[in-house]
Amino acid sequence: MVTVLYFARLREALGMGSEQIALPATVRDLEGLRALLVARGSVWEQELAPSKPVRAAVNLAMAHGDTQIADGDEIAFFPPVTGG
Amino acid sequence: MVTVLYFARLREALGMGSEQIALPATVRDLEGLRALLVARGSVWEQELAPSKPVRAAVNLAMAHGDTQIADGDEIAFFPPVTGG
Amino acid sequence: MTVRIQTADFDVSAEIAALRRNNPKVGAVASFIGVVRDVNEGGAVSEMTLEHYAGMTEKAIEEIIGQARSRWNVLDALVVHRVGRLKPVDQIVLVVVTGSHRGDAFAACEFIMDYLKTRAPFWKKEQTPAGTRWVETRESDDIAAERWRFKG
Amino acid sequence: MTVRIQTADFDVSAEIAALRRNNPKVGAVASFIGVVRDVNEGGAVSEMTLEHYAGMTEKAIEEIIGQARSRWNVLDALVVHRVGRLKPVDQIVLVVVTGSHRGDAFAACEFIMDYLKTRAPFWKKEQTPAGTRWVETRESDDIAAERWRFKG
Repeated sequence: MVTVLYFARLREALGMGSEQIALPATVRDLEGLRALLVARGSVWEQELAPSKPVRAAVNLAMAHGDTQIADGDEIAFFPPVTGG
Repeated sequence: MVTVLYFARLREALGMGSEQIALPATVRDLEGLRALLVARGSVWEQELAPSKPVRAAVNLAMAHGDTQIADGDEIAFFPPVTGG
Repeated sequence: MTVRIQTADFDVSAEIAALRRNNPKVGAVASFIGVVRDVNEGGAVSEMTLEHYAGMTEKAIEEIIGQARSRWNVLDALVVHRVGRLKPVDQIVLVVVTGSHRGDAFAACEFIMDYLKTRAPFWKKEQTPAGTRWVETRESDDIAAERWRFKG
Repeated sequence: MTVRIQTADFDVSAEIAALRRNNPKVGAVASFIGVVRDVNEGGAVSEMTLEHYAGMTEKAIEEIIGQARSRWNVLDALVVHRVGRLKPVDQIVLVVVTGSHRGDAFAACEFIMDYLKTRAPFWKKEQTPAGTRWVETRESDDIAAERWRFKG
């Protein structure tokens, strides 16, 4: 199981702030997880589409599509940051 | 007559903070005034020598050797500034 | 190095004094305060809400400060960032850098602020006459962020 | 624009508040404080005295701020510079610039400070274990000053 968090506009559009996901054996990196979520269709397909400027973090560190993920990880998806 | 002011190290070395000088007709710019002061010899010659990094202002504005001067002007000589 | 995320306002004089701790090696204190404006992208803003990713925020800012310290000769640095509801004229963020000389303090302060804008997980939602809207990243802020972009 | 030369200390928070005057166009406040260190050029400093050229100082700083305003998009600017006797850890100078955006505020603040170091008629005399000495201009501060150099 991994914990997946959603923030800001993404959290609102997806209607959830976090969820637990049991990773299929085929999903080994962020790119794979994103594809898994996109396969849910509707807002998931829309909000996490490759054309969207989505950022991600794994265990509190900014991550790339090829960043490896494993059971126990905390993964976050969010829009580009706008603080300061 | 012009008012001539000396600041900081220069004021201390020359032993005076200000003086009134009646400008000879031949003295028309800062360079001329400096030469007049250097002609006094001793510390004047030493402190206002061309090799010294002396700055000058005429009527509160930074000035060059060829800046014109005339009766009633306030002229200041001082070392490079070191504020802030 | 101090990093604080808080809903409460901050006092610049008190923060600077605490950071300086009367260290007589400090010759320069550069600081920056980000403030809520009443307009953004041409629209009126009456209020905004700042959301953040607790835990990652502190870590990201500590890394930003660490990078600044490795690049410039800095004595200490502080970042205070507010979250929650804010109104125009409210202070949002404070960055203070102390150093022996001003060039390093200025550069590190601006670097931290620039990187904070693109790397620290905060998101602004603005309330305008037309309703609420999430602030979009400005192109100018995002240039330095491209390398963390999640490749689609 | 505010320029003050004074013997008294200053409070950064109060100065910033007065400069901002709750103007909701202000999005960025960049500031710099110069502080007395206990060493300079490798020697211990126990006290310093700041001398200035009253009248010219204010004029020079107002010109410096005017130049900054013509180069960058600045809302307002403040310079407070102390004179008289100061000890290590004492504040010497404060520069604050407000703007809509941070880039302009940072640049104008650093510009004012750099030019103030080379153009505003202040002179520091330091008290050290070896006696008093007038501080010499640092080469790095003086590059921008060359054009006012009194040609010998």
